Amino acid sequence: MAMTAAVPNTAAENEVMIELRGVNKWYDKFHVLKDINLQVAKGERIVVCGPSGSGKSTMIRCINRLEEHQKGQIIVDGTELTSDLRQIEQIRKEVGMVFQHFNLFPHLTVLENLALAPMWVRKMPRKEAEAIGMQYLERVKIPDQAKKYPGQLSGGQQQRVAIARSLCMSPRIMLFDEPTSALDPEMIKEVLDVMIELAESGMTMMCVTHEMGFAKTVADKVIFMDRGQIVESNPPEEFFNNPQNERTQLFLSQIIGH
Amino acid sequence: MAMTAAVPNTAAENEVMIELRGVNKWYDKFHVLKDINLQVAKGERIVVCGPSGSGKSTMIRCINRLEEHQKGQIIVDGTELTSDLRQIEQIRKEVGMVFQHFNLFPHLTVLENLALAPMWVRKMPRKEAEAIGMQYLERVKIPDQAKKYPGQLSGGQQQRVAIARSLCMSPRIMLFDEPTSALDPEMIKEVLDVMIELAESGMTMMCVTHEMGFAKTVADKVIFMDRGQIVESNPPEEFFNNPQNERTQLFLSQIIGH
Amino acid sequence: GATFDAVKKKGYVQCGVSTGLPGFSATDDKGNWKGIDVDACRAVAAAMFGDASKVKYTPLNAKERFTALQSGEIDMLPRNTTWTFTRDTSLGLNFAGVNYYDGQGFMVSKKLGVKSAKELSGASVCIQAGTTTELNLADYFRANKMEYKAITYDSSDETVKAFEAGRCDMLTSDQSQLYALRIKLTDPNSAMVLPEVISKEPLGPVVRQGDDEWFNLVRWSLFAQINAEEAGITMKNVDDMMKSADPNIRRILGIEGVKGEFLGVDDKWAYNIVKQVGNYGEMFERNVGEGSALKISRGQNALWNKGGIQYAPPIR
Amino acid sequence: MADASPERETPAKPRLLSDPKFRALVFQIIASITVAAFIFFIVRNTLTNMESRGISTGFGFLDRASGFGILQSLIEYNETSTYGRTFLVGLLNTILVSVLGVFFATIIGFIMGVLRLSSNWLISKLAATYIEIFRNIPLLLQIFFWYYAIGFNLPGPRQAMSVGDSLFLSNRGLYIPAPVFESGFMATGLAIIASIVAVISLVRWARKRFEATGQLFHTVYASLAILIGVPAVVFFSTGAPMHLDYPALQGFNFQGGVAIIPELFALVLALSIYTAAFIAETVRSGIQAVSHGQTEAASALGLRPGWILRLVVIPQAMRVIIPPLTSQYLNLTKNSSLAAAIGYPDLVAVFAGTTLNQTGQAVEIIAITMSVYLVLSLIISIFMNWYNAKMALRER
Amino acid sequence: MSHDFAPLPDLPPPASSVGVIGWLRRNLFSNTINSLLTLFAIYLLATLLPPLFNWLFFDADWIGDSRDACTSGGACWVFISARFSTFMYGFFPENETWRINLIYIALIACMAPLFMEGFRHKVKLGVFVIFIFPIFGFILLFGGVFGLEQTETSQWGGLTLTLLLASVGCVAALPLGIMLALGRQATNMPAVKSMCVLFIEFWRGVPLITVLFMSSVMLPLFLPEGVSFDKLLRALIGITLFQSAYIAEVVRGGLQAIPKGQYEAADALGLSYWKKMGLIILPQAMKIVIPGIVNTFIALFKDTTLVIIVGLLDVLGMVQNALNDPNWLGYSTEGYVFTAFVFWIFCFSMSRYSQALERKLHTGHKR
Ligand SMILES: Nc1ncnc2c1ncn2[C@@H]1O[C@H](COP(=O)(O)OP(=O)(O)OP(=O)(O)O)[C@@H](O)[C@H]1O
Ligand SMILES: Nc1ncnc2c1ncn2[C@@H]1O[C@H](COP(=O)(O)OP(=O)(O)OP(=O)(O)O)[C@@H](O)[C@H]1O
Ligand SMILES: [Mg+2]
Ligand SMILES: [Mg+2]
Repeated sequence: MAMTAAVPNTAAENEVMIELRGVNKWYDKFHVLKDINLQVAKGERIVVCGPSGSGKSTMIRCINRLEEHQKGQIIVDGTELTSDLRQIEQIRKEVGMVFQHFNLFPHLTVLENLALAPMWVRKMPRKEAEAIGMQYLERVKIPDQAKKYPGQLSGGQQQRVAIARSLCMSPRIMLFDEPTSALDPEMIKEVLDVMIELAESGMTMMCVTHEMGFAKTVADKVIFMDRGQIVESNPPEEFFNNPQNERTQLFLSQIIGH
Repeated sequence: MAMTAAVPNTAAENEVMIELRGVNKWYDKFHVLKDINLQVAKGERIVVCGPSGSGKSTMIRCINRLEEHQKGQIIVDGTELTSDLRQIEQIRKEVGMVFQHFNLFPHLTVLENLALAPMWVRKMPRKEAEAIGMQYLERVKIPDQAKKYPGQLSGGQQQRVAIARSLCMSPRIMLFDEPTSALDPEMIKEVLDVMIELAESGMTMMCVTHEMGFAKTVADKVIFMDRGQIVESNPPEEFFNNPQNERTQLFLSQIIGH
Repeated sequence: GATFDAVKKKGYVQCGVSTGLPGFSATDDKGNWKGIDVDACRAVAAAMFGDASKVKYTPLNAKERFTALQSGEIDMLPRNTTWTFTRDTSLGLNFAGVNYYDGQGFMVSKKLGVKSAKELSGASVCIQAGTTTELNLADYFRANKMEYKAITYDSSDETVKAFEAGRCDMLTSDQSQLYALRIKLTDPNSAMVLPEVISKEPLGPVVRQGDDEWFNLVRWSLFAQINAEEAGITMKNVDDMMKSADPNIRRILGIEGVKGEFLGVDDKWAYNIVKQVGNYGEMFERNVGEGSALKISRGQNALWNKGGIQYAPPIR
Repeated sequence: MADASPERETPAKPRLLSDPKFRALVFQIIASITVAAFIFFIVRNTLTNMESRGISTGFGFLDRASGFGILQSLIEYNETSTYGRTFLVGLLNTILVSVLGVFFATIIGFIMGVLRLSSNWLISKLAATYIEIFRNIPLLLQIFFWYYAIGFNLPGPRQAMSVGDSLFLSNRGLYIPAPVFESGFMATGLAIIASIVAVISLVRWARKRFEATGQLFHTVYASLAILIGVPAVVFFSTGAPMHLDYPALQGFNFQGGVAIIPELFALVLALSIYTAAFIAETVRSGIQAVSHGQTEAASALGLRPGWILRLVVIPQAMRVIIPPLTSQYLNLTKNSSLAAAIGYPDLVAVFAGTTLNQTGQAVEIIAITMSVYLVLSLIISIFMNWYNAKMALRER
Repeated sequence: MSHDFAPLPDLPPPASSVGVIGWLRRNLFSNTINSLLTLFAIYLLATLLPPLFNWLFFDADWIGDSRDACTSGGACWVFISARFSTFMYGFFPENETWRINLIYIALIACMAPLFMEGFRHKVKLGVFVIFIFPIFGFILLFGGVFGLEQTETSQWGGLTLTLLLASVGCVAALPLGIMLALGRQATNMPAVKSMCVLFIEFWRGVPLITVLFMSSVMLPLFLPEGVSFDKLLRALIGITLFQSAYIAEVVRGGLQAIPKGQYEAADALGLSYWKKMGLIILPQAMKIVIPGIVNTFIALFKDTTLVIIVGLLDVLGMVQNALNDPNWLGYSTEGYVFTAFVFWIFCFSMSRYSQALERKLHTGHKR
């Protein structure tokens, strides 16, 4: 949309949707996140990349509190994340998440997968929830698969269902953790298309991915992480053409070489 | 070595190591090998390829009698394969085999894996067997992993240990059944390197593989199988540049397209 | 007391019986319980409710019986249980009377050719677990400096089966039971009961301590039967006897003198017992005496004035 | 709202009521109190019930004389022994059946499990039939069957089947000669110990030599020769200072010798046949869990089938087999409590049965009995954890 | 070599490797040892089977109504047929046995669709059979309402009692077992967790006999004076507690088999703990653990024979009871063989079912 296309550079003046202030996290003794500071404005699209084990997933999972951080503050849409159950519930209604391995519920049909959260969390009647489900299913272009079980779909279709499932809760923020890395090459595109469409509709998004094409197309900012730190954070043109940091350069050369 | 490099074209005049004469094999009613005729000379390197299910593995496994053939003769190093247990034992001492899935013994350390057969089959003292093990471990470039268990190694390392394990019995022939197809791309090269080195040392080898680069580099002959038959058998230049058979052409186009 | 009230409230007597001992407590083809012990419960039910059928039965083996009574699972235990010092004092139980004077004896196979228990040194003995029999046996053999091997089973059925199969040379139990068990043999005549009686086994109904009201009822239900026999009141003539002028009979039948309310029951309590269960003699004959398959003679269990020792305090 | 505060080191504290930690704490406290109250309720009821019913309590009864005999006892026992000793006798008898049962069940189970995988169709089907029949019939029924249908159909002691007047089999059990040692037997005893030591060192030496030279030394025959030969020579040279006490029919029974009573026999038979059917399945799946590739790789190296089994398959299969195997052992031990059904004097029969009945102290006795079984299972699970930790395959 | 590849025709394998001969060669006589084993097995069968079959079938007596009919020296099945109704129904009033039959028929009718491929409402039906059907069964069995004559639990016996004990024990243990399994997984609540562990390990560590003994004779001792309930019910309580520990362990296995991603996805959608468990995790876990539960059910089914020890008469108890009948003394082998057969049929078919299910679930997961 035209409006959101203008947003990127004015992000800082906009409403801040996600803010991380000096976030630190340890697994046992292992320091995974070191002093992470980050602001994501409303409608901003962030792509996170970096070598394996650098803490990308951990950071993104902290944002809807699938993981707990031990130091610093994470503020999502104005609410600080604590272990307060009500708050977590609140946050999770507003933050959708898509996983690498889809994590669809195999014992429910596609439509049931979609209607589940609206019915049980938003307390909608089944009819209404399913109508919403169908609407998003159309948006990800597989309305004809509604009655099937996830096991009967291809990986790409499953991931699109997963995206639709998150969207059914009408989140204000979407998080993606390597949504395409478990897919066969032919299927990656169909998922990326859906994501691009979503990005263009103005959704606030954070996406861990190594699909640099996607980053170039839609990202307002690309963040490079290594060993639990944010090493570089720049708009894509800058990031790809003129990486500031040695490690980023190395990483980019590998990614492109691959 | 210089000597072996000159061998290829004179293979036919050399000592014949493996000979298959009109070999037929059935699984129940299913005819897997149909009238296979093949001669492998000492020091010759044969690469076998062909579509899945064409009988490549079966043929190679018949050679050290992991499978029994029902018709025809297989003569390895002058001994015809019968169901005589002693003969089979004799043959197996001379023929090493490397499998797709490594098949290392997970309850033994790497060094114990290597020393096992020399100790129990060749009746070597443990010290000596382990010394030989270390020697081959150096040859496959992982002497530092000797004390680890197979489960602690990467796939490429495991396959190299498997090769070393076969070599410890100082076989005169080595058989490989898709040694790299279960490996991640980064690891394929390290295994192929070991195999190339082995080929260059003059070992008689039969290798089922789809690594056409490897075939071009080291093979004296490439054999193409389909539906239990040998369809084409030619030196690599001829095989790749000027395949005689339609079926081979089709196969090659697929392999290269991939 | 608590038990009395509870029984009254639920409307039936929960009666602990053996798992199957002909003449004492066993089921017939239709699953109805029969026997002296069963009748003890029926008498209590007749006294309390005027209906002898208000009884429910819990079959118990010897091991379980005291725990079942202690725990309150059953209200009374007439399961041919021997009255002993320990049981009376340390188990929290009270024996309400003796409905059968018994003594421990031995049964052997006739093939063995023994005439006396004294010849049984070194024998294997089949026995039921958790009985005084087990203890008497040990005493007897120890006193006579004889050796034995006790093979202890959970139930009398198994004891008989083992005896019949020749697993043991003899079976020991209360004499009455020996007769009862003997008819369970394929050929009852192949075995004989030796003359020795090695112990006193007064058998009678047991109740929990702490409820004298209940204790009295159980005790006097038995005494009423004995007194009825003594007075010549039978099941058949009891209605005629109601018209009798004999003050003793009139007292027993609750027509004059003593009141049922002393026991907390109806005045016609004893009448109901005799009418529905019979007097002691009738009960005996029907279940274990000549009228039954056991054919045990009255012996010690005859009334005191007929050469036996069954003696009940008077109802007055 | 949070943004009013400046940067803080630690994340903000949640509201108490929706703090998961607080909720968990409250829930746990409530649960603990409920359970404690429940236990208190039961204990108080039991105590008041026991008091109001005049049931004696405490463990004093363990010192009182039991007054009854026990069919089989591994330690000195007679009617004058205490209930405490009765407990010991029962416990030892339980352990005896369990150990024998475990021993035979293991042997039968392994054989059947291996036969189940035999390439011989008939044999493998026979083994399968065995497994399917015996594991699908209740154990109690099998105990009855072996005891009544088989044991009781043996001849009486006077018609006992005998082997050379020294072994007798009848419905009183199996009687075998018992050795009686005379004073000079000491030397032979020492010789036996010495030859055992010798065999152990021989085996060690053979292993060392194998590792050093690669030569196999067949220790089996040599060991047998040492084990039998040396003591025999000493025994006869010291004038054979031992005689056998032969069982003989005296009066009603056999006297002398060692008796294996039919109750023990039937119980061990039933327990081991029943449990072996389960063990066989465990063994089969354990062996099948070792991938075929392992066997192939080993044969491709030229190892013989016997060695493949010993060096490659069994060590790997054991990891899979041992955990379910130990729980089968535990089941067998617990199942041995069915002994009471056929008059074998195990713990449940003599202690939770007769003793309980003579003393009437159900609570104490059942508590002791249950604890014995709990301790046994505790020991077994400790062993399991230790074994699993030791055997865990090392992975990346 | 021709330029077009024309595959050779598939030839039939040589006669010696297929057909009867090939099969015999491969399966019975592949080498000397195998041949010897085969001969030994044949010898074994030839000596054992004929007498067995003679006794069981050919020489057996089938018709009659008293022991006089048994003359031919084989098994006396007359005993079984004469006593058959007590073996099945215990002492249930004879003209009321249609109620038990009705329960069986209804149960079979309800269960049949569960085994049909492609039946849509398996879950709903399963829940119905497990939770609603027992109420219907209880009303029919116990009576006292709708003009049905009330029966005593002491009249329940035979196979009916066996099935009742095992199935009620298992069904009642299910919810408790699930709670225990969840409790044992609750790492954030150490006190609850350790109580669950203690409970589970306690019941798994003690023999069922002692449990039954305790529940049948000692339970009233634990309760306030005067509170007491039916003997059968008490045995059921013991069995349920015992069984719940085993079911808890099976369910725990199922919970552990659910990938972590499922928990996370449910969390990310904002489902609360109970919704997550009830809607996502348990439905999947329960499906995985069905074979395991069937296995514990089989074990329990066999173990119900122990209730004899507390004086309840299940099939085995009824058979033993009948063996004491002076009219039928000496037919214990027939009695035991019959009982063994009854148990075997049930256990064998159930274990086959659970194996098949396991295989099916296994392949289901691969996709
Ligand atoms: N539950 C856990 N317990 C302990 N360590 C963990 C856990 N989860 C992740 N880690 C470690 O934390 C580090 C960061 O993990 P994370 O998954 O965030 O990396 P990533 O950048 O997403 O990598 P990838 O690209 O492989 O997904 C890794 O070293 C990982 O091993
Ligand atoms: N043990 C067996 N029993 C029955 N059929 C078998 C068996 N092993 C292999 N086959 C069949 O024999 C044919 C040839 O198998 P083989 O493994 O030799 O093929 P391949 O050329 O090695 O194929 P791939 O490239 O997939 O390894 C296949 O159709 C296969 O399904
Ligand atoms: Mg990640
Ligand atoms: Mg292959």
